Amino acid sequence: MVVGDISTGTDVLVIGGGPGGYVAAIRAAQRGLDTTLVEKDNYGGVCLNRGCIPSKALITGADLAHEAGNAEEMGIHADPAVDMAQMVDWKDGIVDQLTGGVEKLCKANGVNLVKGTATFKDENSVRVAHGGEGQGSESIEFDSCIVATGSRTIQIPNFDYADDPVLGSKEALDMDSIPERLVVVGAGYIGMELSTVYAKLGTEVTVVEMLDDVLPAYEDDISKVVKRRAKDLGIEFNFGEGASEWRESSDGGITVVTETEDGEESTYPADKVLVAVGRSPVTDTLGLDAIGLEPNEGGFLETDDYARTDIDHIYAVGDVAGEPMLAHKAFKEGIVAAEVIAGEPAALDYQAVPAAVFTDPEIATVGMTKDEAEEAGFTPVVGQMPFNASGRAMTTGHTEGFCRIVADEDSGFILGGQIVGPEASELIAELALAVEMGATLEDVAATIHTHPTLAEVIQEAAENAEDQAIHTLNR
Amino acid sequence: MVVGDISTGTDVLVIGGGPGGYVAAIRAAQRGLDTTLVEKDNYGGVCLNRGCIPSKALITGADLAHEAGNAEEMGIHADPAVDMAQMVDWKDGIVDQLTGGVEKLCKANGVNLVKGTATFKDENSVRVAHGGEGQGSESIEFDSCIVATGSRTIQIPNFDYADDPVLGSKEALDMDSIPERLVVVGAGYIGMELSTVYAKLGTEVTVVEMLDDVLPAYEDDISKVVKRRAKDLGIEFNFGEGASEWRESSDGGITVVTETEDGEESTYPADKVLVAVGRSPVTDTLGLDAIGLEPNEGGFLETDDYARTDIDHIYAVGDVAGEPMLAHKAFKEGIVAAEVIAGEPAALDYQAVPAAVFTDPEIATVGMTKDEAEEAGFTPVVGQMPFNASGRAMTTGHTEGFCRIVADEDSGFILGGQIVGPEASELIAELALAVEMGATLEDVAATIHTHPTLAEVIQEAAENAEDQAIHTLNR
Amino acid sequence: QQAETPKGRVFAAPSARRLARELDVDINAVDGSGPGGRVTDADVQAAANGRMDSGVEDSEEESD
Ligand SMILES: Cc1cc2nc3c(=O)[nH]c(=O)nc-3n(C[C@H](O)[C@H](O)[C@H](O)COP(=O)(O)OP(=O)(O)OC[C@H]3O[C@@H](n4cnc5c(N)ncnc54)[C@H](O)[C@@H]3O)c2cc1C
Ligand SMILES: Cc1cc2nc3c(=O)[nH]c(=O)nc-3n(C[C@H](O)[C@H](O)[C@H](O)COP(=O)(O)OP(=O)(O)OC[C@H]3O[C@@H](n4cnc5c(N)ncnc54)[C@H](O)[C@@H]3O)c2cc1C
Repeated sequence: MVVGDISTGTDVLVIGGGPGGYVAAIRAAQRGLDTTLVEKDNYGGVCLNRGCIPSKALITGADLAHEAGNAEEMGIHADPAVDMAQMVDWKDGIVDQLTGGVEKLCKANGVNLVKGTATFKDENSVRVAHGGEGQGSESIEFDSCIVATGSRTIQIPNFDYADDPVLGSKEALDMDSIPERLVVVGAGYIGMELSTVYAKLGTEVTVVEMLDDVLPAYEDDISKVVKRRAKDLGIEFNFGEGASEWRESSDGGITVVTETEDGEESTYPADKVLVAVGRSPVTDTLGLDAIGLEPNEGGFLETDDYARTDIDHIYAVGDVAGEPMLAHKAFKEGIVAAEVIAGEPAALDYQAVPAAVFTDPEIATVGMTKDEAEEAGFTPVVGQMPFNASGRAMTTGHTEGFCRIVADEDSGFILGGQIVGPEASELIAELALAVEMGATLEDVAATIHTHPTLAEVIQEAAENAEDQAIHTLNR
Repeated sequence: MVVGDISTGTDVLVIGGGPGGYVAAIRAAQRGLDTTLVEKDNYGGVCLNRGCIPSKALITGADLAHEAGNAEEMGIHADPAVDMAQMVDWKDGIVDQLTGGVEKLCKANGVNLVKGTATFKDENSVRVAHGGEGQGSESIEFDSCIVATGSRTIQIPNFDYADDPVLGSKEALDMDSIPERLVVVGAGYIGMELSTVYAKLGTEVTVVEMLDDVLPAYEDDISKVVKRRAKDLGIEFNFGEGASEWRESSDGGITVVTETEDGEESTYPADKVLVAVGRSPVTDTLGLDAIGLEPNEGGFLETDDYARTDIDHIYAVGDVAGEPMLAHKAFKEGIVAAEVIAGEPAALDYQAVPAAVFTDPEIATVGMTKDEAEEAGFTPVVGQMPFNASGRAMTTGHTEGFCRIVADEDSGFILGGQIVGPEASELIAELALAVEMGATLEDVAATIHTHPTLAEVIQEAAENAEDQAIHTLNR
Repeated sequence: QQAETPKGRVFAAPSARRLARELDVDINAVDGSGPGGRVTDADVQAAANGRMDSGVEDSEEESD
């Protein structure tokens, strides 16, 4: 449909083929709108190519190798050897299958696919540079536009990802061998997930973090469980230090230099250094000036309940549209933007965005914490169940952590939940449905849960909040 | 409180300390009723001692050993050796911890514990024989009684569990070495779970089944997934044959003889034979004659919506009270019986009892199948999502199976769901809540599901039922 | 206007069903105002109140 250098038109133009963009494009096309998706790189964005999927593949692989090598108590004696290049190949095969799948789904739904980098010409057209020599460019006019340009890794001074020993998350997912010593800068979720992967593969991991704890987005009793286990895996933590530079060392490795707020220096020997200090939205390469749209302080495009920017027919979804920067939030916003454009009564009216961290054990949360519930004016009641009282958890050998449910004391409505423990990322789905549906503690407690399953902790936590628990003593 | 040979009294007498009984006793005591629990054996019943928990422990262990030994594609090279005696020791440790926990919970809640076998003297008292020589007996009078005597393994002619090569499920969970060749009689869930364990540990497993398929309680497209994988694991199936006898063979092993309906014989060489043809309720040793209570044709005690038998103040819960013979159904009935006795408005008004089979992959179901929905007068609409389209499933290397949701076309109410695939037993919890709450397809589809998780298949199946799927083509 | 629910399925949360038992309301006979016709706590409460109201009006009828 779209031919080089000739200006073409489309109902809906989507910029960026990550989770936000491809989902928006498919839904718009499903609604009968002529839809064009411009992507400069691989389909699937960060999530499929160098984020969610590759990280979870390596986490699973490292976990299996580590579990099998540490199961003597279960009667399993093994000394697994890991071929990192092969593990990465396996991961790449999954990525290829999924990115190919996204392209196929777009085509099957009738989305026009254009390869190139889009920049705004004016409020109703973009220029797409096809990149590569002699590839030229084209103009595309649109009635509505969905910006889904995502985010990129933040870089810190003196740590250039182009230099071999310096890794971003992308490079850390593409290693051909297991480093002996790794310094990880940043103890947020990406840093903690990747530290765990390499610690399980046998790397000596040292984490350096400016703040005074791991995973600052989570409550202390939750991050503590993950930190304790990380230490058991041999990970060393150094808080209150920021990485200032690295230099080559005489042993063929490198030395990473850190500094406290007071200017006190420390040095850590390593073979590689992974910088995982956060991500920032991609708005600088879009030519936003041409349409007079300005990102907010954080660099994000602000949107309303319909995913619309300040310009009514221009929408923004996914990482570029603000926190939480998560693939499933991008999915939701993509769907809503497309449906709003199609004239449907859609809105971003969800109650909660669940979030998971795939550390060991996993963390998953949805809705409000107890403190948040108090701040919001509720009188929260809390119920808790430790995994070490769960029969199923015992049979898997993973009994760290707990499930907590936060509810409104008067009405019993479930306001949120926090899980740290085995399969937390899967278990949170039931609580997300409970929060979204306005379920009460009684509703969850009265629902029969299969025995023996980890999900029973959710029922038991609800019962505990009601002083009705059987398998733990009540509060 | 209760002293030998002197008749004592209690508000609530519970006979049997399995999942039905101990839960009923704890809840009755929590309600302030003077409660006495009589158990002749270990606390926790079949479930903790020789059912749910030990089987799941060995399933997890065998699975880990097998996974680690078959992950070359992931870059993991290992050749795990399994010390069966050690694995069984580990399992026993879990069982001890859990049964000890049940005893502690009973005591902490103030339940009077009495060791012995109870038989009815009349409608308001039992005799408890303490067993063991010189242990004597006592009488206990009660206002209300809850019968929770559970079920036992069915025995077939010529296969005596007392003979060494003949195993029941109990014995199969207590082996000190891995048999080279095992014939399994019965392809129900217990037979299939244990066949999978031993096949993964390296045993040559041959399954003999009278009917013409595995897992007859499940729909064909579901059992097919499990059968296909079982065959990949090397399990051989022989349908339409019943085991008629076994004899010792010259190679030091045994020969298992089977017969078709037409009397055609086959023989299978083996080292052990596991008989797993079902379970029957325990009502014969209770002295039911003394109170004029008669089991139904299946041997079960019939109960009403309040777990009451024909005698108003005598209740029955768990396996002895009928199908489904599952621990979590026993929990629910135990709770309801205790609350009804305490005068609360409790009833067995649940919509669905979820069920899981811990084969490879797992099966889990809740509520109605499409056929059942039709029979019940609904116009069902069905949505499906295969695990091979799930990114998370791909990263775990387990992509067999699918998730199906059955809903009422007019209202959108979710009537049931069937999952065969990785972690099905955990994933079903969300669908159970949906069924119990009267959630609609839209409720589940609109709930944000964490990416990347297996639970996304539930959302996608709901979307598929509504012709709104993104990651699969719609129906 | 309550569509006939086939075979004993009730579309109401467990908490609403318990409330119905507590208030002695037959939940199968309650009109649902929730999505798809789901019976809510408020519907059960209204049915109980309605019965009380009519109970006051037709107090003789109640005497069985
Ligand atoms: C290591 C790691 C692990 C993660 N794990 C998880 C996780 O487990 N769960 C989770 O929910 N999230 C996770 N995330 C975050 C997740 O990847 C992002 O939230 C998600 O990818 C955001 O989707 P998006 O569509 O907004 O943007 P992106 O995925 O960033 O996609 C944007 C796309 O737009 C293209 N683009 C940009 N500008 C232009 C332009 N001008 N013209 C054309 N194309 C353009 C880019 O090439 C890119 O393909 C992880 C991230 C990382 C880095
Ligand atoms: C191998 C196997 C695997 C299983 N896996 C699962 C599973 O994964 N999930 C699931 O839900 N279910 C499973 N089950 C079924 C589950 O074990 C039963 O449904 C459950 O144990 C029933 O609980 P109950 O309380 O009714 O009876 P039981 O657990 O059978 O307990 C009855 C108790 O009563 C005692 N008793 C009996 N008569 C007397 C008497 N006269 N006086 C005193 N005490 C008496 C017995 O000693 C026993 O302790 C499995 C069963 C087996 C055999």
